[in-house]
Amino acid sequence: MFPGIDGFHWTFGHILFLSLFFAVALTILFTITSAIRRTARDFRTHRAIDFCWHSDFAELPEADRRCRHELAGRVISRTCDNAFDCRHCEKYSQFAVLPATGNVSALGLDYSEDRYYHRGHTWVKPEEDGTVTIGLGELAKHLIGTPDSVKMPEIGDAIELNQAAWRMKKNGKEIRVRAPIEGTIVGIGGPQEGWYVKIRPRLDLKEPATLRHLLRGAEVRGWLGREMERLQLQLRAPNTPPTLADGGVLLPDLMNAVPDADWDTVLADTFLEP
Amino acid sequence: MASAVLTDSRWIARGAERTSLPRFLLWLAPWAALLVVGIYAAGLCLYYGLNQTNMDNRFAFGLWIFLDLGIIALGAGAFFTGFLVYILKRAELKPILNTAVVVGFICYSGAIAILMIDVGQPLRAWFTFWHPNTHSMLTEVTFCLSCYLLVLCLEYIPILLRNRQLRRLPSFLIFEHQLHKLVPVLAAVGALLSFFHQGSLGGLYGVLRGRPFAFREGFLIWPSTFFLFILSAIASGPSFLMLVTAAVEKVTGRRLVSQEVFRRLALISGVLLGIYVAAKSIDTLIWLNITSRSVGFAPWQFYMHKPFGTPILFAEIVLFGLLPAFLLTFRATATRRAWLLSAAALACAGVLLNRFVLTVQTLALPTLPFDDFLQYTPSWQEVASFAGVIAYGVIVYSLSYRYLPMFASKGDDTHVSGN
Amino acid sequence: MKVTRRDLLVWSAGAAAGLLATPVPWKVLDDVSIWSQNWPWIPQASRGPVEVRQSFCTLCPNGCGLRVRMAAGWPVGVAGVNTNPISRGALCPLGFGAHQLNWHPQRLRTVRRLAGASSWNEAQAAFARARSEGPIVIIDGWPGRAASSVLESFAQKQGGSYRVAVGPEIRALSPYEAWSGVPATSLGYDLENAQTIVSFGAPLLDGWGTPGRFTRLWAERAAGMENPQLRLIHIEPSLSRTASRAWQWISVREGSESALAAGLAHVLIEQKLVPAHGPIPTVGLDEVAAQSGITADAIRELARTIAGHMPAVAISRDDDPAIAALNVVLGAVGARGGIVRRSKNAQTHISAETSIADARAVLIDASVPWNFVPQTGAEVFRFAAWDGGLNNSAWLLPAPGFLEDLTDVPSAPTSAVQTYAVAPALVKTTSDVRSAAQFLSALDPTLSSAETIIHARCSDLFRARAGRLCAQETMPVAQIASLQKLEEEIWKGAVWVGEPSEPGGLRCQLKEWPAGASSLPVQSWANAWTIPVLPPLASKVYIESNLREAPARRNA
Amino acid sequence: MKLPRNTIVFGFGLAVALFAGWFVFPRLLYVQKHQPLDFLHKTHAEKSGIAECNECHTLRDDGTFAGIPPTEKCAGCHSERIGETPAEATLVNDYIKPGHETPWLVYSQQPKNVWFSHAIHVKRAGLACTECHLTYGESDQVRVSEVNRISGYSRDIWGHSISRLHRAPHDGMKMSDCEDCHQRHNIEVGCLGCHQ
Amino acid sequence: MSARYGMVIDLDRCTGCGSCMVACAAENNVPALPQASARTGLTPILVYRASNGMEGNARRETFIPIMCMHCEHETPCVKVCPQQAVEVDKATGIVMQMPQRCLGCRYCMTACPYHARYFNWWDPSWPAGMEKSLNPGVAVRMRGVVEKCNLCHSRLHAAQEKAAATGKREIDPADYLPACVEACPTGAIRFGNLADASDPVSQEARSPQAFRLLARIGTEPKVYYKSKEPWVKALAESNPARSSEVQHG
Repeated sequence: MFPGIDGFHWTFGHILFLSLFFAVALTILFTITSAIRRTARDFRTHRAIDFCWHSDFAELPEADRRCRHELAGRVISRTCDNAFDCRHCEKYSQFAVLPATGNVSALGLDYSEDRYYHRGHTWVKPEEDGTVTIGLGELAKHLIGTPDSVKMPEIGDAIELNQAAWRMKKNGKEIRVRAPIEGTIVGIGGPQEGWYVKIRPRLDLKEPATLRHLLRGAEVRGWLGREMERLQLQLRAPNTPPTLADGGVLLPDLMNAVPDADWDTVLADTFLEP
Repeated sequence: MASAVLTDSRWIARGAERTSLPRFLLWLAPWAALLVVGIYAAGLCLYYGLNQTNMDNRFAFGLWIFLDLGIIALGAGAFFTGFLVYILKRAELKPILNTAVVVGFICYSGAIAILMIDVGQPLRAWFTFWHPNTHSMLTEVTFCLSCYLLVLCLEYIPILLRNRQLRRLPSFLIFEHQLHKLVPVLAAVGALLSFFHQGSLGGLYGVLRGRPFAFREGFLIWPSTFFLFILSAIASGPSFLMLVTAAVEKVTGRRLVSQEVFRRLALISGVLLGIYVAAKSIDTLIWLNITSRSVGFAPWQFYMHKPFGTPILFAEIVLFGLLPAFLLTFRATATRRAWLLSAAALACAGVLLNRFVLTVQTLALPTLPFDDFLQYTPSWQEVASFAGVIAYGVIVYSLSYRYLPMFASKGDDTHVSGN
Repeated sequence: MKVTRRDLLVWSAGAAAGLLATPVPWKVLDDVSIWSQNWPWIPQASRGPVEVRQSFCTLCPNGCGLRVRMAAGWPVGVAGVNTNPISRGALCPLGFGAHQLNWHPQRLRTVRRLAGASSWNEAQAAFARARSEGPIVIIDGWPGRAASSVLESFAQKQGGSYRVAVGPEIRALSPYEAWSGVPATSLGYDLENAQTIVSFGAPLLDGWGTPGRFTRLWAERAAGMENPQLRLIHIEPSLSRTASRAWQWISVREGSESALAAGLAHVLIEQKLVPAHGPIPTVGLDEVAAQSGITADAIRELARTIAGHMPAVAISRDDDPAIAALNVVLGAVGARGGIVRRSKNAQTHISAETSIADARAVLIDASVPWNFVPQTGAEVFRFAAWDGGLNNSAWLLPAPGFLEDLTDVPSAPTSAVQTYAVAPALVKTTSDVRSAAQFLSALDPTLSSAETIIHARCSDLFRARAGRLCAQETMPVAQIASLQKLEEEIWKGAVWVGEPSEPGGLRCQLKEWPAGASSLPVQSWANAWTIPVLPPLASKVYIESNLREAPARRNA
Repeated sequence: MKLPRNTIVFGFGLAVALFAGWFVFPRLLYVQKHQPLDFLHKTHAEKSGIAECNECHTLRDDGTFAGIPPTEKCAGCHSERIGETPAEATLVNDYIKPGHETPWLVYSQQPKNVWFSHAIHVKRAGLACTECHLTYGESDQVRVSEVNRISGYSRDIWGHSISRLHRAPHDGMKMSDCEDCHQRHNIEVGCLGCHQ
Repeated sequence: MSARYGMVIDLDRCTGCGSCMVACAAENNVPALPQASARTGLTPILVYRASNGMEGNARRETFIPIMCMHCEHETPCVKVCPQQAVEVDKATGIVMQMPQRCLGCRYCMTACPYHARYFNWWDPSWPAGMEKSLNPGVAVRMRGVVEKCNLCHSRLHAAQEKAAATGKREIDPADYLPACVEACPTGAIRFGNLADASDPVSQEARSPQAFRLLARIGTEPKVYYKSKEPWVKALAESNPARSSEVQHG
């Protein structure tokens, strides 16, 4: 096989054949190693996180990928092609942004004015001291109720936009709460405060673009409406007419209340899992 | 909560409707049983030696070699589709690329597994790499097959990593992404390797100077069978893909790929088959009238032993060659599913028949003047261990279909099926 | 810090990568393949010096010369001895595998009584009792050995009788014994001087007599020649090995050989093709033609062919007076190239076939062909080295196997000259086996041992000063200095060859043509073999190939 | 700088494997066997003035090599005890007196499928014994014979360096070693020139 | 010294006794296994029996010993072996099969036009004790490898060793005789150096009656046959006949 090994002859056949073989072997080897190398590089230059979100986003069903402008009724129909990253969306400015109007109180879920909402059912609340609080949306809270276990980050950890802010477990289902904004953890709220984290945002809040990708006002209503609709369809027992439509109040712990629903899909849709 | 226990929906791509886990397991059970039997038979052959088979000093090659050649030819769809998609940029074939890779992987890994049982001393098989005789077609085959199996594994990994749970691990997802970008390189290498070993599998017999029935003149170091095998393999590979896809559609009861893809495959298969038939006929004429005569063997004597009469030659060229070639090429028939599939079946049967004739008839025919025409029937161990390979194939394919994106570059196949 | 599953995975990845950079996988790969080249359960030959010894094949009375390769004290291969004047370096296919016979699965290692276990003491006691109660018969299959005379003298002392069970070659010579009084055991064929040999089904090229003798002769004088010096005319119904190689093959009907012999004699005398010295057969030519299925003309033609190429001799497969009578007509009896008397001093033996019903006990020597079954109700003590199955003996006594026993080798049954040789025991016995002679000597210590008899015979040879010793080089006995020298040579494997027999030593007065022609028994190549089993390697020629028909299974 | 946890764990696995492979494995692979008694070449060379190897390790007339001499050869001098070493006592009492062969362990034993002719290499090619057997003839202590657990070969066949990379000259008697020497003296033989 | 060992087999002398087969097996430690059949047995030399196809008085039979023909040119088995377990020895022209290198793919068996190669379908075994009768000059092959006639190579070894011991370079031809040649009671098989023009065997090989089986395939076999019988020569050079006409040995 190699010169010097018994059985190797310096003949044209040997040289041609073996060099061809080694060429192929090296190509294959090169392919593997370069794939590994690039993977490692992507991790070093945090492009991995970005990439993961994009690929997750690409895997989401159409219904989960609606543009905020459609939610707000500014356009009839538009699928987001920018992974909800309105900061760098050239289409964004084509539509006027309406001022926020009043509280959103739908179905007894209060969605207050001063919060910015992420499609993954988290909100961002700027504080005076320049930090922001990140919490779980009311709807999500009602779905999960009291989780079996929660894995919060530690103070000082950095969290990235659209990546896991913290993780919860309920009835054996893994729930990943996506972070609405990037920054460093400065405080953590426990169960009684209803699970939140305080972070110092990486970007300047004065900058208007910083929170641009989050939903506000009318957008929230539109989005929430659709979410409720989806829930109704997903949670109703087979061949029963849609309930809740009449403005009844959402049960506190839906996962235990309606155990037989396809929670896998529900949670995936709710928390933007592919 | 029983339903919650017996569910694997977390592993199935969202939106892809798959049958319930119990039903799936029910489907796997018989195949698993067959696989176990196969493994037991193979174990017998490895432990007690090849006396467990019905091969003998005259039939030194038997069922295994024949079927190895067969499935490797049918597995050619893998490299050829990759070749078309990545090298010749035929994007319309993308939807069946994954399934092609999996089919190829199954065929090749299965063939190599059988080969490892077929050799008398598997523990020394690596000598071929250490002391290669580069003049032997078998060396070429061994090197190419093992390299290409590696390539297939690498092409299989990205598909594997797109599983819904595995992709949650960022490192896997990225690796998949990066590897996927490099697949064209692999496709190119794979195509090179495959062209070579499909050929050298044909060369395997073409060089047998001592077997006038198989011996062929050739170009350079390669006898004509080298090129005929390549042609027949790439001609029948797409047909086999069609059959597999159609079978899966039947079992799962949903349309997986569009009619256009089928049409395209059929056209490729048909045209290549036509070329193959032409080449094969010319080769046969040259062989009968020049090659074998030159060493004093008359044509009649190759076909005087039943069941290997001239009808077999006719079947090989016309019934399983010309006919499917026409059916696959012409729109009238190629657009009718029934016709299309039966034509594809004919094409695959044709390549199997060709391998059968070359392996079995070659050995059955006497060469010594005072020698005898011999028969051989495989033992149950031979049949069972091969059935095991088929079971293995079905299981691997079923698992891949259930948990991996098989018929679309994007995970969800309901896009294609539309409903 | 706690170890997670992820850590284990990463660790083993590292370990795997590291292992590849160590000798472990590669050395193990190499060693495993080496192991597969030296699997411990596959037997290998022992290491050690290889020496070559001379001896003689004692598996049948022809005593072909053997060159035995010995390694670590065991024979690992046999070949013929070219200097042996009778076997001339050839062996039969069975002989070439004989060195493995001692480990044959059917080797007898213990005394058996009625298929049950027993002991030598019991056997000896039983035989002693039988001897005291009535007459005993001792049957020998290879007369003329030292052991034979031990058996014979024991029989005489005890008032029993000594019989011989001989092979077909000697049986075929018995008519001459009847007509001339010369014992068949001292007759032979002077093939070397014959011009025409008419074989009546005798497997001349398939193990007849001393295999090498005729095959070599045929190869030199006949094989592949249009007009050979030696014409082999073979008469047999089917195309046997000999027939397929004969100069002329005549296919006759089953059992019509004697008739054809008569027909030939008829023509020879009638047409005065030979000087008249024999009776005219009563049977007419047309009758012969009808019986044998050959036309009268063909018979006349054949007779002329034979007469045209004298001296001619007819050889019968077995005892057939008609064929013997044909030899008388041909003048082949006691003539050059015919049937000759090889030794003056030889006494006649009673054939074992003659009735032994009145015997109290029958002792059968290991040399008696296994397919010989004594027709008697007496208590049978049978010696054998191997159990061929299916025999009516009360006692089965383990005898020494191949080359395990010292024996001398008298003249081969068909030999034209007298020979004498000694086959020393080269192989040590692996179990308590005894020859019939040893068994009887234990009962009667006055019997002289084989060694002393051999010594006596050697000194006779030395005193007679006739003949020559054939070893690497031949030396006339007259030139041998001392008896010791002669004995030394003999024990080293030299063959003593007597003077060529002068014609006229044999006269047959035959008044009328012998009536009641017996049809010759058909015998297979392997059943002619005197010992009960075949060497395992013989299966190459009848199992692993279709070269020969498988031997008839004896134990069923 | 602080290495990421994975790198450390990976490196740890790597290190463990390397250590095990290079240092533990060779010890496990070979089983150690001791000669039945301590025979010292040196002593015999000096005391009994045996100068040449072939005085004991003889070639037979047919050219075959006798290898380690039989016990009777030892009995030539040691029929009774002439020294006072325990080894000699063992030799005389356990082997010579009862007439048993001494079960020597052969360091350079080749497998049965190898045919090595001392006659050809020594007489025709004129190789010195030391070229393959090194200076074992002058050794004053008894070597432990190491036998490969898998292949059953003596360690001398593979050679003492487990990597076979930088070995002492003539360390190792593998096929490739024979071939190297044959190549150096460009003597070409086919497979069955050295195999049987 | 570059010898070209070969044989001339006089078919008119072969009586089909089978001594060569037994002697060969004994010399080369070939086992005789009870499980073996005519198609799975090991017979490095195999005597075929062929007839002129007629019946009754007109029927003639001949015996044709077949062993490895040691093809000189384009040696089929050497060409196909993937790992150089077969080679044509430069010095002797012997086609050498190395069981310890063989992986048992049996490709060479399909390549050999003479079916002179045999596969060890079983582990070799002998009745208890019989292993003492094995020839120390030949290593017993293991299950799963191909073997064939190596022209009794251990006898060549012995001859070479003897020559070296007596200080000669060349072996004494009398010392090297394959077992089948030695065993043949009619001297039908003759062995010699075809490269040596003075060797009677090489002269015989060049005689007009000498022919080779399947010589037309062009592999230059070194085993020659001869027969005065016209039908034998005709048969040997004819095409494979219908199976009814031959009994396959």
